[in-house]
Amino acid sequence: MAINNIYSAALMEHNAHPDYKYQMDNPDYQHEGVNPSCGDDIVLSMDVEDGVIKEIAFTGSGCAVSQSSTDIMSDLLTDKTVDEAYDLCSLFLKMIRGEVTDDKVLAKLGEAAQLKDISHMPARVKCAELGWRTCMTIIDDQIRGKKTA
Amino acid sequence: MAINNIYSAALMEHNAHPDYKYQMDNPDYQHEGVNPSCGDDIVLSMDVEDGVIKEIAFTGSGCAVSQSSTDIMSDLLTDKTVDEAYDLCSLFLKMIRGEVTDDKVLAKLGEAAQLKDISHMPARVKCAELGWRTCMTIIDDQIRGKKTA
Amino acid sequence: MTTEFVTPTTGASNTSTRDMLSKVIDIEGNPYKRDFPLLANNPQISFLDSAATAQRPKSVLDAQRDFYERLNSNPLRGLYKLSVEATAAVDEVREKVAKFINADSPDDIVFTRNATESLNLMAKSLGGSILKPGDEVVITIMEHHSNLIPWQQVCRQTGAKLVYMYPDKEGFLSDEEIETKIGPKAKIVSVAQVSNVLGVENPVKKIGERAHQQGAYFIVDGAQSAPHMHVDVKDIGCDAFAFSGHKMFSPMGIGVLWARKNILEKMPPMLTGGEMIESVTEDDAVWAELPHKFEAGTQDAAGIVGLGAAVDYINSIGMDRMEAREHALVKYLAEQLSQLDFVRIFGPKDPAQHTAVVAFNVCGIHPHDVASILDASDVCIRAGHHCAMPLMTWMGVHSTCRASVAMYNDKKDIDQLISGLKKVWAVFNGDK
Amino acid sequence: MTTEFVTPTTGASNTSTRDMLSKVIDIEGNPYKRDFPLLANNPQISFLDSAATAQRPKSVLDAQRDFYERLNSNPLRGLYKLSVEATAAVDEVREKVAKFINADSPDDIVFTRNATESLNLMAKSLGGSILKPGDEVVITIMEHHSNLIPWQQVCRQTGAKLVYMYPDKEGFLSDEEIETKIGPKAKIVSVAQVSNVLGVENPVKKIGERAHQQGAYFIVDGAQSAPHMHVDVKDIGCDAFAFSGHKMFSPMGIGVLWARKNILEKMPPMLTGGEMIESVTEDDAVWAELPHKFEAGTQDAAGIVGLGAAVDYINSIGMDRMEAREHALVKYLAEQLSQLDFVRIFGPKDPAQHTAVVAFNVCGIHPHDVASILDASDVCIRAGHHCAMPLMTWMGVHSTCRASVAMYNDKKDIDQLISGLKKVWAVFNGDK
Ligand SMILES: Cc1ncc(COP(=O)(O)O)c(C=O)c1O
Ligand SMILES: Cc1ncc(COP(=O)(O)O)c(C=O)c1O
Ligand code: FES
Ligand code: FES
Repeated sequence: MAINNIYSAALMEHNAHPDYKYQMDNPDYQHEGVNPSCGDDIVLSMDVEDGVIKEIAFTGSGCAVSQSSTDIMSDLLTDKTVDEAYDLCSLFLKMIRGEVTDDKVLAKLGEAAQLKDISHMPARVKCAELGWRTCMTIIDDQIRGKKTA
Repeated sequence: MAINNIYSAALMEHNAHPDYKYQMDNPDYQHEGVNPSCGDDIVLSMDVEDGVIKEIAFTGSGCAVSQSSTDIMSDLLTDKTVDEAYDLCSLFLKMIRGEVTDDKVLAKLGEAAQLKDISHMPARVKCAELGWRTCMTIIDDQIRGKKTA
Repeated sequence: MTTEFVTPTTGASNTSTRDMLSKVIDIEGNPYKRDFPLLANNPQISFLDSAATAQRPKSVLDAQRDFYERLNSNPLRGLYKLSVEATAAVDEVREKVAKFINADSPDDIVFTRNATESLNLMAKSLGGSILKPGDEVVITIMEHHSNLIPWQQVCRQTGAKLVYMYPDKEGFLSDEEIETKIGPKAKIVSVAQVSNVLGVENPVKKIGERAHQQGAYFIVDGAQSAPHMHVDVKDIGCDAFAFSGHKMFSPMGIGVLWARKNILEKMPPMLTGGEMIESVTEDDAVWAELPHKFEAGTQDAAGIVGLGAAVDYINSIGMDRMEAREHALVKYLAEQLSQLDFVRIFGPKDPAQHTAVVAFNVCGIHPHDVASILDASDVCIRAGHHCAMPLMTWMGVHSTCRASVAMYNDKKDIDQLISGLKKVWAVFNGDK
Repeated sequence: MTTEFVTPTTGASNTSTRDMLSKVIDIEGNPYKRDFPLLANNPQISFLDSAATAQRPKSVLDAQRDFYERLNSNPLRGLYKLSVEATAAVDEVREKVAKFINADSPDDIVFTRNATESLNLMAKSLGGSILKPGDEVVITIMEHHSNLIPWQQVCRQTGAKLVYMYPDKEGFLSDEEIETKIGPKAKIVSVAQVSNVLGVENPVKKIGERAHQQGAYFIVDGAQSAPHMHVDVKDIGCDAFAFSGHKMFSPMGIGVLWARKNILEKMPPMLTGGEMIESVTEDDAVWAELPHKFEAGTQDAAGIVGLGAAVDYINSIGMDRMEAREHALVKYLAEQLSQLDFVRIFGPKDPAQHTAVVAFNVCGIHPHDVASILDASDVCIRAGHHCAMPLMTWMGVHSTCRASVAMYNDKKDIDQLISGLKKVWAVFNGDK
């Protein structure tokens, strides 16, 4: 794969103008995810109403891959139910690890499916995953309350 | 060099019947030399009268090389002056380390010159030297009293 | 190694399988020597010192070199292809090694320099943090210095007591000795699976059970077992297992420590520095995840890749077959030696109870003389204390000769030793 | 390195000689790449990450392999020819390495795994035995984690205080900083001779004089200097010097610690076990003579032989010539980088003050993105914190890119980086 495929115009656009990168006021849920291989972080915030993600936004710093991947995710997950969001995150992680490759299945991910080729760049997998993992942690620990259960 | 040269009949004879291997009564001087690479030791004893070595004997345990080399040494040094003995020990060490190879010079060592080939057996050099080094230590430290000076 | 103990007093496991297989092994034939450049280039040599370090097959040397010629780069944190591939190569070996000893997770495999470092890590890091005055550390008198001095040291520092288990004259630990010595004060029990002098296999499962009953950790020094038998850390039931690559056909400079994750997690690192941290400030540091926490500084990635090739080589032959051949070889070795009336063998009387190693002495002849004279017949054995001085003292000797086999040996190697020993005897005592 | 400091504030020695020589160097030509199989086989690659680990010449790989194919055996205590020759081969390298850094005696050269282990040995063994509450250990903020965390740890254990020297914005330590920070409480001063990020050469002679005036030991981390300049431990006046083989063309897995004999003699061993003792009883052990006291377990003899071949390779070219070429290369690198208006260089403004290393960032672009995109142009650089997190914090950045040269690089490698960086910029900002 040519690396420039990854750094596509679309990705660059999300990186340069991330619609969802801002500090939410009093979010219902918030969590900081850290990429241990570089130390970068994403602070993800979320408002949920009746099981539906009403608003999602992030702050933090990281590479273009993590920033745009998180921005794309935020766009995808807005107005999805928590359960749908969780399944989409799982699917994304499977795609990034090369476990799901069928484009028909991946179509559900919308624009995020364009990040598929990152599965061939082991050093950047953690970047692409960062936002999605953080989202799953919020759902697991805070919304579904597995940790407090 | 064929290793069997070292284990010559003469050497084997000294090993089997070491004339100088016994415990001296109240020796004037005594010292234990240890070969650090195997842990074997030679306890060398000496009586000196008017600067001449009157009696020399050893105990301890070690390989055939160390035992016979010490026996040969004892034979050579008996009735030599302390200074002559010291020089012969130096010469022997030089031979064993391959620094003196001229057979004419080495002739002074008598039977000990037969151990010359041990210079090609680095693992056994320390064995051949053990008695001679111990003798030099006695002369240096106890007779010439360098240590106490 | 799912077979239960056959002879509980000896501790040898799967003895019967091994015996059965070894009967069909042809030790005159040798399909392996050609894989080992040093042995192939020197057919005159009888190399019987594999317990000190093994020879390495061409495939291992090729793998190591290939790393340098194709992937060479610093594995961690690199973003370019070479470095990514180097990282993947190291990760792959971690998986292979985990499988090799049936460990659950590659993350619990720590690469060290050698078994010595692995055991030091356990002694300093586990021992140093849990031992208190009055506690006991139990080892055997037959330990290699590498599984003895580190415990001596940590006992001295912490005030714990070092307790020795003594075997019977043949080298077998009795149930009674195990039960007497591993008591309620024992906090750590650390034992060689196979003695590098006596060649006995210790009853590690039984020792482990006793240790755990008493609430002690159980550590196995596998330096002499991993090269010669199926190791299954779950079946053994140990908490940590240490071994060296260089004794099992891998390059020098690579050792392994496996330990249970929960133990590794609570052990502080022994060495600190690059590659083993998550974050560092002027005043503090947070350690990286396992196994990196224990791997400070640039690792020998090429050596690790070589270790992977060594595991592949063993797997390609099959440990069962290797073990059976070595068993046949060591049996022949011990039998032939015992037919020389001037030779005294140490360890088990039953030749079949020796694992790859036979220590012996020639009556009245110093082991160093024996080894030197054998060298003239191109026979390579070791002579000395074999880094087991307390065992020597206990055996009442100063040093011994030791011949050890690997699967690349054959009958001829052993015959060469036996005829060499006859020469040794002749040199000292005249021809018979 | 007998020339005195030319520019005392920078600490760079023999700057003028180097500058003079570097003018006659032709960095377009490259007579060296062909010696390095990986580079020769991959002419498309621009390898600019030698500060992480160098490539290795064929002669080094051959020497390592030759050991396994001809001499392979456990070096210490063997009585047969292979083992005797292996021992001699290791001893010979100890002599070579001693000469390489102008040390008095090969017995004061300890082989370790890497610079990290060498520095840990100093911290644990010297630091651990002399430091008391209230004492100070002085380092700089630009230390690699390997010369930082070990001191953090030993300070925590002993109650000593870790004191940092800070350079000016370009990376130069002032006389005042040295005198202020190294005071009467200082017991150990440990400093990198060359920073692996800023590329500055620290004024080690001056620091050593100050340390000794104050009665402190002076340790030099030579990981980034030994590969690139004449090291003369006597001229530096240090008490210990640590470096890694793998950064100077030798195999991975071999490092060196040199220290003054009287210091090594009083330092307790860090690792214990086989090969490092004189005698052992059930209760006690007596350590072997130097350097064996510090080399527990079976050493990587083949790697050591490889290190010897690396020293030979460097000597065959001549350190002067190597240094001059690398100086010309790094100057060109820094100059070219500084002509890109979107690139910010860290460390000295004067390109001539960089030793082999230039750290930089591309405005607004994360270093990991830079490295990934450069990889597509076959340019290998490093991005991250370079195991120098406290330095990153002090510099006010999270991470940087880093390009580093060795004498096998040439103008083309650097041009490839520069055009790669233009592509990086274009990917993020559109073509200019
Ligand atoms: C200045 C400095 N010190 C120490 C080290 C540690 O070297 P190693 O990883 O070989 O132990 C490095 C390597 O990056 C370094 O650059
Ligand atoms: C039983 C045993 N334990 C530990 C060791 C130490 O191995 P290494 O020298 O590779 O650290 C050995 C090697 O001789 C051994 O035989
Ligand atoms: S490099 Fe840090 S998240 Fe990508
Ligand atoms: S082997 Fe010990 S003195 Fe010769």
